[in-house]
Amino acid sequence: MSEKLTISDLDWHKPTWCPGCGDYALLAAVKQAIVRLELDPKNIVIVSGIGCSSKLTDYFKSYGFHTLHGRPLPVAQAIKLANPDLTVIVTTGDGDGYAIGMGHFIHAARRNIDITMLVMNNQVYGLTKGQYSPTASIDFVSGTTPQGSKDQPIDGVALALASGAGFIARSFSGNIRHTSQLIEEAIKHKGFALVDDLSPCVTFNKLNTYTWFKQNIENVDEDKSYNAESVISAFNRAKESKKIPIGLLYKEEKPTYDDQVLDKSRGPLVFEDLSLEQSEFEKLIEKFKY
Amino acid sequence: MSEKLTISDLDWHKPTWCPGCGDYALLAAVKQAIVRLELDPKNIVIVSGIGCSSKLTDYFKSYGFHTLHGRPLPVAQAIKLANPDLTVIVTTGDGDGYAIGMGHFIHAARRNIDITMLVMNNQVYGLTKGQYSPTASIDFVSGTTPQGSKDQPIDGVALALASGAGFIARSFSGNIRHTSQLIEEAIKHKGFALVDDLSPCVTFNKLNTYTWFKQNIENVDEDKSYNAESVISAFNRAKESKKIPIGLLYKEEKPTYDDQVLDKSRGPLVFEDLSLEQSEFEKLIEKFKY
Amino acid sequence: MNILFFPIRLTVLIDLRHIVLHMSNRNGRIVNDIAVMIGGRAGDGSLASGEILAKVFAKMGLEVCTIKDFPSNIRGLPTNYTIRGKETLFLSRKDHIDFLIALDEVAVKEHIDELPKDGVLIYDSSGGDLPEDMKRSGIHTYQAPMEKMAIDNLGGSAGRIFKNLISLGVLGALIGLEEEFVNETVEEMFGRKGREVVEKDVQAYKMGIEYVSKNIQKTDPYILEKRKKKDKLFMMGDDAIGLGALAAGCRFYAGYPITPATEIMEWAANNFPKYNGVVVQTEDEISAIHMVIGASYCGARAMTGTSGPGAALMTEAIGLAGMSETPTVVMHGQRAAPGTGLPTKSEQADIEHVMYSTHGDFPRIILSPGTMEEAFYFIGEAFNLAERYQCPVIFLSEQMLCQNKQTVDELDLKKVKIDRGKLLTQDDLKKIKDYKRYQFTEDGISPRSIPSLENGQFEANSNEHDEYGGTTEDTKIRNMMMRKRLKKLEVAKKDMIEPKIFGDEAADIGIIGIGSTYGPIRTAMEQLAEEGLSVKYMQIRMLKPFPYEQVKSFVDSCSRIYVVEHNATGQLTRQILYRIGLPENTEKFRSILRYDGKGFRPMEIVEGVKKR
Amino acid sequence: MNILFFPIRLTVLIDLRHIVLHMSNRNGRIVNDIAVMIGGRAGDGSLASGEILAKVFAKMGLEVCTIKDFPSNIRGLPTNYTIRGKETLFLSRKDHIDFLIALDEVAVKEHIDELPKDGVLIYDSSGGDLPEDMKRSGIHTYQAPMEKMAIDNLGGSAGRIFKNLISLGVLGALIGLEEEFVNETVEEMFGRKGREVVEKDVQAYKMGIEYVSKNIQKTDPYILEKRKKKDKLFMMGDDAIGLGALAAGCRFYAGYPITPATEIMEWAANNFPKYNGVVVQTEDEISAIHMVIGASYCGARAMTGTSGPGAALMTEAIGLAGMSETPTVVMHGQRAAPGTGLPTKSEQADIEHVMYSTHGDFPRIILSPGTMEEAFYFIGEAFNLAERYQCPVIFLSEQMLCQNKQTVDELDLKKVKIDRGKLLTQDDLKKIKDYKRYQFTEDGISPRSIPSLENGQFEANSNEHDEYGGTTEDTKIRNMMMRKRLKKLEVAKKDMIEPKIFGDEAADIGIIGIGSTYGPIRTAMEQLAEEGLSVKYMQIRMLKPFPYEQVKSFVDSCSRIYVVEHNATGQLTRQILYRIGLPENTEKFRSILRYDGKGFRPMEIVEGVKKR
Ligand SMILES: Cc1ncc(C[n+]2csc(CCOP(=O)(O)OP(=O)(O)O)c2C)c(N)n1
Ligand SMILES: Cc1ncc(C[n+]2csc(CCOP(=O)(O)OP(=O)(O)O)c2C)c(N)n1
Ligand code: SF4
Ligand code: SF4
Ligand SMILES: [Mg+2]
Ligand SMILES: [Mg+2]
Repeated sequence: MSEKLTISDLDWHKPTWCPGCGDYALLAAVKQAIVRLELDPKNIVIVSGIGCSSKLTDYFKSYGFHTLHGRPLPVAQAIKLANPDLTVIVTTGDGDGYAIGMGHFIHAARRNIDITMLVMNNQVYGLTKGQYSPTASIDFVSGTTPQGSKDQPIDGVALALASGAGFIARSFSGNIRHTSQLIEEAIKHKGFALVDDLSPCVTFNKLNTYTWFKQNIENVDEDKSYNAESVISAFNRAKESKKIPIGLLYKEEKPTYDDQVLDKSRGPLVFEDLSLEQSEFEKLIEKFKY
Repeated sequence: MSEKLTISDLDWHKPTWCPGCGDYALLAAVKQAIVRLELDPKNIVIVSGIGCSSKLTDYFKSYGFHTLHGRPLPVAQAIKLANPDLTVIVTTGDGDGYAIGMGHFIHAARRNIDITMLVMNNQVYGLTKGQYSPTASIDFVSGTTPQGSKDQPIDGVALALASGAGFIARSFSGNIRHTSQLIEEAIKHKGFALVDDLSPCVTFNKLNTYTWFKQNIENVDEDKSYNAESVISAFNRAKESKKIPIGLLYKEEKPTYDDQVLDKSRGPLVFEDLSLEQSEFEKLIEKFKY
Repeated sequence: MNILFFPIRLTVLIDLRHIVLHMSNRNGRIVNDIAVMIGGRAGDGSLASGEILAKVFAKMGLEVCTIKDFPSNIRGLPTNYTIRGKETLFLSRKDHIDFLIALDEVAVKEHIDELPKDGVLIYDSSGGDLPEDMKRSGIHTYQAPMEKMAIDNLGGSAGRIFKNLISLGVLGALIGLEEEFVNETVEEMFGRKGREVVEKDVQAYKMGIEYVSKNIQKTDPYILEKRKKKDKLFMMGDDAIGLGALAAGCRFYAGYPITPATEIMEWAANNFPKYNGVVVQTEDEISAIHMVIGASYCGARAMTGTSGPGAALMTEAIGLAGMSETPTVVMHGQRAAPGTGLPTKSEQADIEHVMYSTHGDFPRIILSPGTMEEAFYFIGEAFNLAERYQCPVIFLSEQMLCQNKQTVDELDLKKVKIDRGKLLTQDDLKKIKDYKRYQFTEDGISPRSIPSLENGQFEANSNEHDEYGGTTEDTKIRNMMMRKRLKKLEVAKKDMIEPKIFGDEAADIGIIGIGSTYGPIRTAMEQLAEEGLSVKYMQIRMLKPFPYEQVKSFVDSCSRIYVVEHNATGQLTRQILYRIGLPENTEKFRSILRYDGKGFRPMEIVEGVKKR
Repeated sequence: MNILFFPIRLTVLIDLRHIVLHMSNRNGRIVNDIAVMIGGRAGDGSLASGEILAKVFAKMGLEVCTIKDFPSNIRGLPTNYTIRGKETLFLSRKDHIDFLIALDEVAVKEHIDELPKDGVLIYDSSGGDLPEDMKRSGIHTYQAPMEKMAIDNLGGSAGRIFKNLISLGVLGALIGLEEEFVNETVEEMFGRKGREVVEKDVQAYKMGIEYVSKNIQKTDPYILEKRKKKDKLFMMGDDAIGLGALAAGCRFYAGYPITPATEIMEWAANNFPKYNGVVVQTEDEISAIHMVIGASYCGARAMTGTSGPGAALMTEAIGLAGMSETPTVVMHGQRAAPGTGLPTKSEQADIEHVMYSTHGDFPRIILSPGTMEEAFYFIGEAFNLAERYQCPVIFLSEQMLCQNKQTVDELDLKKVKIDRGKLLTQDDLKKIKDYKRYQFTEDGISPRSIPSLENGQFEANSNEHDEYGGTTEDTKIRNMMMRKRLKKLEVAKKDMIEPKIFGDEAADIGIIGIGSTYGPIRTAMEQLAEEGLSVKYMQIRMLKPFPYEQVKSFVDSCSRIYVVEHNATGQLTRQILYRIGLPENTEKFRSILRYDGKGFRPMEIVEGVKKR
């Protein structure tokens, strides 16, 4: 790349989300963050699952992997291990990331490989036409819950805290700038970073609308007393606060898995010369001699 | 059952765990709890996955379901929904429950169906001969981690707190009495209850031994200042304490999923007369008439 | 896969523009036989207006079938809905459409060639007249600025959505829809959305009628006449499955949303609770099937519904059901694959998966309905088979059958029999001395107890086990248990759902199909008969146990066999050849394949057969 | 499954007690051909002593093979380890064992009948002499209170574990093991456990020798003589697979522990990091295979290893690999199924699963080694095929091959060729104007870029996609993409690993097998030849693409075919009949089946063939 990266360099297919969908803002926010970070698109891999949110790989020009429903995290972690020079971003939904993908989410958080996970959290399954999702509030009425849902909503932030993630933020698609800043920080963070983005589904979620969110969120970044370095205060805020906290909720530098298991002085393993020296082979079979 | 239940009524196959395995204590503790609760074995279902720990279904005479690796929770939840008169107990391992079964665990906790989950947590995969498990401490050396494991350990207690479980306890197999009391409370609790039992694997875990645990646990039940009704103090204890907290860590009565979605006045759905009245059928097809 | 070894695979390209319709009715008019396509974009109301139209057709006494062709997208991508109404019973779409209501240019571009000579295009000219180069001669083109009318008169841009009813008004004026039926249907469908919506819909419809009376001169030959309303139901396959399951005693549904199965779960969520049933939306498909196994172990009739991706995730659990001998019913609605594929399109490419997936040998049963009525009755039979043979039963269907609505014969509850197999009662168990859940028996089926019954304790087990269910590695017991389980599939042959044969018994040419190809094949047969070609058709309805004798004698009785299927490699063809023992390149076989996710046109089958 | 349609299935029960050995060697002695079974309980050291014995045999210049028969249990359940040593190359276990070292009564009870006339029982009499009713005539019985000796002399009850070396000492004194080799082996194997352990082992061995010299009069005919050590390796299949993978450039392994694949991951964890490789133990198998797909997409040679249950969970991802055309290597080590089954036992009942699992049509390649050497070379070939055809490749193996150790020919690194197929370099990409990852090409294979390369951006996609990888539902593109992908399997036929044929070309009787039945079949052939029965044997090594021509002409050239396989329904038989187009009840076929998780004895095959 000789010239400076611009937003339009990152455009690919025209999004086909519903007009007004929160995911547009998230897409714009990612692009802005990447332009600010001056990353080279050839070194970016966006990995998504399946869902409206996961279509982002179609709309973003870099390397991309539109995987299966619920599976972007393992694919993304391996990409980072195989080539740690890449910036690896997972774009997922609350169904993709917190329902079918829950096991991977907790384990990715604890494994702490340096990737960024952006959840477009709209509290419904958008692409399958509006069933309640794990983050839907109690009594949410949807096609599969005509009497209202009865299970407690998942809180990705609380779970990430419990799992040991080192960067945990929540954004709101109604504020692209703030969202973009948080994404930028998340990408810069060394280790697993979660941004849970409140991204209204204007078609199927008539409860958690832009207006509703505006009334129900509070930005901890504007709260001087908030200590984003304390896992306890973050958990407290996540669990006990009347409003939904957004902003940088927790940040801690921790050793990453990739830094610990890879010998970075040797460069990415994908560029390793694959052929084994005869002498090395002999060393290996030595153990089987008798 | 005419006569009073005794421990030996619950015996089935002789356990084939290694001598000294912590799972013996857990098995004894469950039996004692059930005898104290005077439950009728025909109304008890033990559901396990696969692992040394999961063999408990072979050793306990009641109804049992020895399912697949990682899958006891969904099976158990459905059993409770199908027949809420049953006492449903899941016996699982740290691999079964927190690795492959992680997604089910978080969702069972949030769904809050009235079942009890007992995790025989030995920080290794016992049955497959000692690979590190999700609860193994950092730098644990095992067959698959000759250089020591590099991912942060899972804390079932912290995750259960984050997921909204209403009963969360930790016991230590070195103390059968205490373990049994906690299990009794867990069974009595209405809703999802977790007992994370520290259950030494004497064969493959040479680090987390009985002696090690005795030095590294603290019993919150003996700590008058501890408030088991505060999710924050429980989380604080789980995350920040130098020692591993055992005892009743958190308890909160919450509406259960089963109470909310089942019409208990009609009795268990498994005893419903399955044949549909013609008049009811006509009501149902009314909507398809035109 | 060896596809080159395969019988010639036919792909048929037909130019519909040359089709000239028989004006079979009086005075050059075409009465009561019409196919309308509404082409628009996901979310613009074209599906809703299609559904209204379908119901109005039905109310006017026609038989109706519909095809929804929608993208995996919520708003904006091209979508279309085809509704066919005809006075007498028919079984599939036409080859062509008679009316194209094009809500934008793309719809014209993509579908204008599906109109035959004398077909009709209704174009929304809000953005200007249809460009010259898109016009076609030989058809009747009417234009109306429908979206503009909606915006101007029905509440600005928020009113845009009502253009769909305006377009119905235009159509209604042209062919003679009963306005009263339209209003009734709007009320039925949207009443719950409030008065305003209903009133605007009614008003919009009227505007369409008025527009025609003022601006359009009808030149086309199509006309509807009201007939006596038929005693039928209007539903989709998923409705029939949900209803059939409930009628057969299913009281537990666990599932994870996925096209084309979600509608069953939604129907169940609305209806099961009234009958003391429960519906759980699980965290994933693995959980869903294990819940079904748990509920079923406990004595409930339980099921899940899914499609290829979910079924793939359920693979391991199918083996658990097999090994623990727990009745387990899975509705598998196939969609275009592999991977996520074309998630809202239809296919029949999961046949081999359902037949063979998962490790180890154990019995499973697979049945597959071809019609809505069969969907209703077969799902009930699935529960009977699952409980009788204590094994997984897969109800294999397709998007096409699951999600398209049509008029359906009244369903007969009395034909739904509930047989719970060797399920023990408390009384039975009291008489048994030493209860063994996995007792070795003559037929391989062991009496089944359920939790809460006294004297019936046992361990259900995914490990190899003894007669009580206890884990064992004993060689002798292992061998006997394997034979016991496998025995069941042999015994199940007596419950075979036999293939159905249609057409001329003496015919030399045979067609074989499974599932939703039923309609197009039967329609194609009529057309072939008109052309003097006599064929017969075997609809396979069970894949496991496989109806060996019937298929073999059908194949033997023909000199040429056409296997019609929706996939790229001929999975059904392969099954047939394999099971009756013919090489893959057997000369007498031809596969007529389509794998773009869309349904066969009858003509494609006709041409395929004629091409030889 | 239709098992009744199947060719007669043979089960052979042989009474080994009547076998009289040929005393083929000098003076009625049996020299350098011996099979020893050590029977004990999981965790009591019998596996360790078995391994020592095997290595000592090898050091003495014998060929060695071993069979571990262990329960899914860590301590206490019966287990046994059979070690056979022979001077000249041989390929499988014997039918019988010559020595039974019984560490408890159960071992005697279960295995004494496997001793032929003149066989030897060494019994641990710590708990008292062998009960009268368990004694057998015609064999040589020696007793020694081995556990007691260990407890009394080697540190009390903690020293009990050393009884295994005492038993080796007893054996060594009887047959003449080189003590120096024993000490050397103990050092090699337990050196890392510290001096004390090694010294006690050495001492224990000596105690066994001394016990014999003082108390036992040798009456049996078995004797070992030292020969020149062969230039071989002693390893298990999992070692060969790990080594072969590394040699072929694999630098990424993701897996979840499961028998019999764990040892590959453990080997990899110990060795890959030195070569800049990485090994991840994932949270489950679903994660493992998706990691492999991710790493491979990124340009790494990556693999996972698993068994039936894990492979079942990977089902959906196989479709992702197929659809996104990502090279994906899965080693599938079959074990006794269904469900959790007999998790430490062997089987070949996942053939149909690997052939057909998951929804949709797409190409996959399946290869299956029959020997350790093939395991080493085939895993390398798996990577070449995966990259050449950009599709999933399944390396199908079995517990038997994965976990049993034996002497193996020196492996030749030079025969390991690395071919990365159409993998683009930065230079290649610079020359391309408009890079299309899924470009339509003649052979269906499109040039592949990897992240970090300039001008190579693309979207890998599980949805149907255009040439750039962008999601599409366009009918034309869909059809072309399907054909493009399927084309690859046709092209792959040129890389067929052909079946190997052994024995008399002119023979009329054919045996067909796959995988680990190789050894027993070849041994059975020798025995058949001795009896004057001439047979030939085809070892199938690739299932997809299926070697149609070769199998067909082999079958055609025989008047009778025996398919030898480890499962209950004849999955391989079915494949053969299906693919060459013969009915399931073809007279000329017989399946010789065994499905209790244990390996065939050569004699079972001999008897099966003779029984007709
Ligand atoms: C294994 C599997 N199960 C189910 C589906 C169907 N499916 C596609 S997207 C989706 C949910 C999407 O929800 P979410 O991740 O919240 O994304 P959104 O559409 O709301 O952005 C589901 C259930 C699938 N594609 N694969
Ligand atoms: C799908 C699947 N993957 C892997 C295995 C192999 N396996 C059996 S038990 C086990 C781990 C057991 O660990 P844990 O749950 O901690 O139980 P423990 O033996 O330590 O009590 C594994 C990986 C399996 N049976 N099924
Ligand atoms: S359905 Fe909801 S999530 Fe999907 S594109 Fe539309 S608004 Fe966005
Ligand atoms: S291996 Fe460990 S967990 Fe398993 S039985 Fe032995 S001591 Fe217990
Ligand atoms: Mg969502
Ligand atoms: Mg464990």
